[in-house]
Amino acid sequence: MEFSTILGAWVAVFLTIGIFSYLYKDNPFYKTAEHLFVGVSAGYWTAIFFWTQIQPNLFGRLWPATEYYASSLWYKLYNVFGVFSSVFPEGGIAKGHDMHLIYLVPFAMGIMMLLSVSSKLSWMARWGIAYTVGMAAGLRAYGFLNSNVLGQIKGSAFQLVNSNLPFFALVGDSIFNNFVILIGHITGLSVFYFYREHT
Amino acid sequence: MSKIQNTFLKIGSIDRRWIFLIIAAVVIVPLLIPVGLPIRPTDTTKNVYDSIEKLPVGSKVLLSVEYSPSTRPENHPMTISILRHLFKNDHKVFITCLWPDGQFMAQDAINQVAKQEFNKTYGIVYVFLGFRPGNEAVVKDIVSNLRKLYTVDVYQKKIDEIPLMKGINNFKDFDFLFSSSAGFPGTIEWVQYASDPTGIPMASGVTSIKVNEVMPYVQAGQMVGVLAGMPGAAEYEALINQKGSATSGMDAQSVAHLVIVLFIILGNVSFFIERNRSKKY
Amino acid sequence: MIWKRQIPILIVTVVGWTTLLGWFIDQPTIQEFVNDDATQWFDILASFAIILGALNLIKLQVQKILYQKPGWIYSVVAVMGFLFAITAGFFVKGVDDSVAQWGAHVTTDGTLFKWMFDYMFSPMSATMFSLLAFFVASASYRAFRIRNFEATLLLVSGIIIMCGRVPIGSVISSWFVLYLIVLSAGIYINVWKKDMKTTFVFVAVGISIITIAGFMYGWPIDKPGIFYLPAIQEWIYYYPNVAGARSIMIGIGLGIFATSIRYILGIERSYIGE
Amino acid sequence: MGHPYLFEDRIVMLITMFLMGSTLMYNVRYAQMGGEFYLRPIPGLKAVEEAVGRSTEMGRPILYVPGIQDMDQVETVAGVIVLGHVAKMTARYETSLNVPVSRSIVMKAAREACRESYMIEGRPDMFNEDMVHYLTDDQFAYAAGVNGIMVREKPAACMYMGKFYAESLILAETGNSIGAIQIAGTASQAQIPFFVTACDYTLIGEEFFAASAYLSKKPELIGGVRGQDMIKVAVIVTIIFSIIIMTLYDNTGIGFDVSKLLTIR
Repeated sequence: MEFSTILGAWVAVFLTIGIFSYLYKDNPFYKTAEHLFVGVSAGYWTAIFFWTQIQPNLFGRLWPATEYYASSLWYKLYNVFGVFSSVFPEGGIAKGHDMHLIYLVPFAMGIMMLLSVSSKLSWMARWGIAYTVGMAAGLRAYGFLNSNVLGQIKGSAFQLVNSNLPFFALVGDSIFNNFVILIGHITGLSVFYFYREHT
Repeated sequence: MSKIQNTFLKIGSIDRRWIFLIIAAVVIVPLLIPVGLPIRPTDTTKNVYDSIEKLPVGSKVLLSVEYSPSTRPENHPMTISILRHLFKNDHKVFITCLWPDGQFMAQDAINQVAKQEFNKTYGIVYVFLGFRPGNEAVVKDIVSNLRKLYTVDVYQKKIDEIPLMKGINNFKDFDFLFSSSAGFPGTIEWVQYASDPTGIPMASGVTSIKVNEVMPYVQAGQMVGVLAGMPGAAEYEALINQKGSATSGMDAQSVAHLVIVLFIILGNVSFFIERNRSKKY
Repeated sequence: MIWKRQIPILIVTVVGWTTLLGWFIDQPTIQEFVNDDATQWFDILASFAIILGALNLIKLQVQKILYQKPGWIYSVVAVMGFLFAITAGFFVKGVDDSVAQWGAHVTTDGTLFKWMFDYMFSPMSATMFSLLAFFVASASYRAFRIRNFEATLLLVSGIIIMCGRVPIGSVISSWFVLYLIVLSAGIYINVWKKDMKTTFVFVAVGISIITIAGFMYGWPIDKPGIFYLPAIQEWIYYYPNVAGARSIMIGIGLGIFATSIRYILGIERSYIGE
Repeated sequence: MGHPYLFEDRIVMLITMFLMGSTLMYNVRYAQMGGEFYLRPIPGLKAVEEAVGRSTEMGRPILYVPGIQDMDQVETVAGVIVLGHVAKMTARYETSLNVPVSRSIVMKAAREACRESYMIEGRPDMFNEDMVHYLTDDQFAYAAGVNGIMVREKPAACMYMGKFYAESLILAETGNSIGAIQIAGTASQAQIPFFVTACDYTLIGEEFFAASAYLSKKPELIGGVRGQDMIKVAVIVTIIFSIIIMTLYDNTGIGFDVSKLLTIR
């Protein structure tokens, strides 16, 4: 068996027992494992989000390989970045995009967010946060209203007179079960009613 | 009589670490010595099985994997069973992830089912598109223009060079969606931004804690069914009669649930004794 | 002041309205911007927000080390963990290009990044989550008490669901549940009436009726259905629970709709700390 | 009708959104122009005041956890508003307040809320920025960090107001093990059962939103609660109305297909 697997097994065992030891008492092994988890997960998320979105879909649109020609100023700048050859490979980024320089806008907003780490520039994060908050609001206003309000009204509505439904069935549709949902739903809604005293 | 009462009172105020020890023992023992209790599929699980069984051969199914190692015992057996069922019925499978860890979970499932068990060829029968960050915006991207979001698959191969991806432009090109999910983003976002706006039928496998939140969608017909936690996964394994880790986990969960019920009863007995005594004095 | 306040509010309102109207306007260029580029920008900014979170975290840990705040040793461990993950993510692939290019290395077997996921991130993440099983046990032991009617309803339905959802529930016969009900009712009558004779008569009659009915029907394990745990559990899940969850869901849905409208109209400005 | 630029089958949604949006805005405008609303007292808020009083008597700090999500979440916004109210009480009774947060933007908003409350109570000297301090973005690391604070400082009251996931029970169980009075408020449906079981008082879903509107006294929030009440009445009427039409349509053919109307593609 490879050395890396054996080493890995030992590391995994130490960390698992270290975290379980919290059940007995807070102790240095737990604190070590927990802080290691904090550091590793921060780096893990950074790497995954970079390699699945920023490199292919942002840099891939700014310096696509399909429109690479070394003499242009834009690609000369690219070659300067080429020092990090893993991120900026030779001849442009071949991820199936063509060039969209408008993507410099989200790139700039992203850089502003990173600069906001310093407390003096912390306001810079607001533009990026504002964009995500604005779009989330536009998506959620429709999504929640459609699926969580109208969809649920449709779910509670049923036919009072329905010959092919039994009056009572433990599992499966029945008049009784439809009424349980209707009455439960309406009384549930009136619990969250703030305009009049609860009697 | 008061001796019995005193014992119950002592049990009632037991140090919680004894409870931890008992729970650990009660979970480990059945895992080592399986009991093999009978699994009886419920309707919500059968609905998922029937809706996949009814799909015409060669349908295009989107399988979305959004869970992490923390809920793997509940979600992974669902992904494995659904993949087996889809490959057995000769469907085309497209795999996406809304969580970063989902990529590794999906890769494990592909190695086990697609490669070892069914030996399906990549790019012809299944394709693994991978993870993209953005939560509900990713679902919106897939619904409107998938090829703008995924220009390469998870192995960095161009989408245009993959034969199976020919003719796939957005969510409406799929015939069915199954989401194996553990939280946000997950099942609820797929209902709100994909299945409801397009009408493409969907089912989901969720952790036990999330079943309560998605059940109204199942009852309203916005989802065809749901696999509810590890019990749901074990039931699906019984339906495709191929036992897996969920079935073996059910013994441990059964005994653990019974022990917790016992704790609740003991806790209440000591609570009543305490209350009667405080009334007396 | 314009940079810090007016422009962010303008961004929220413009992007909010465009996304909201994007659901309704069927004009190709608007659809293309709203559905493709706008969501791509959202994904890119979500990635930068995660990296910002990581930088904030490391800034805090480094400050703790520099100022030797209590527990700074553990901050060294956190920073080492972070640097190790960044090395595995950007500098040391562990395999050559034929096995995995840069970008595909985050999922391919054999790379240093996959090693870190398999042997560090995965066990810690799973173990952290499994602590919950212990806390659920101790919480239910301490807190599931029959204090009032609602607490009793919570407790009884919780026990039915816990037993009904697992295979052991399908082995418990509905006749056993019937006997249990008679005995519990007997305890209640005894506490209420405080008269042994009444209790004895009630329990004796109850048990004999059930035993006679049992012999008549041949003790089928899952009949009568309303006392068979898996069936009761499924009924509770599918009907009363859906009604309750649905009313909470609509309430929260309206709350989110109202807040989203306030964001889009520029009334709500808490995201810029006001 | 052939509107060139409108998704025709989403007209029902457009009308619903317009009706609901204008109901909300009418009530917000009414409140902004000084209109008075009666809002029933919310039991959870009395529990918050009792908890602060108890901490003051015992001379121990209050721990306030505003959830683990960012300011784009409705519950985090409500959590910061309730924090402002709690900060007013801790300023008045001179009780120490500890607010560990999980997002840098939440730290900023929470600090502003606390500073403002201490100013209003005339105790700017008691306010110090480190009261609100950032721990980590990671879910379980944040839970572990907050547990560490609980075990070390032994607060008399723990308040969890915001969006929570699986870490809710780890916090509530540790809070119980140190004997603190615990009050929770969240709209995270999956965590409500855990808080109901482990805490002394829980504000469920909309009660939590209404509590934050009630405390903030902001017209747009109070108007919002009143508007949502009106919409809830409309939802109940729509359900009953749909049942009647559905029964009529399917048995006699009068009316229209309600479920097709409510299915918006």
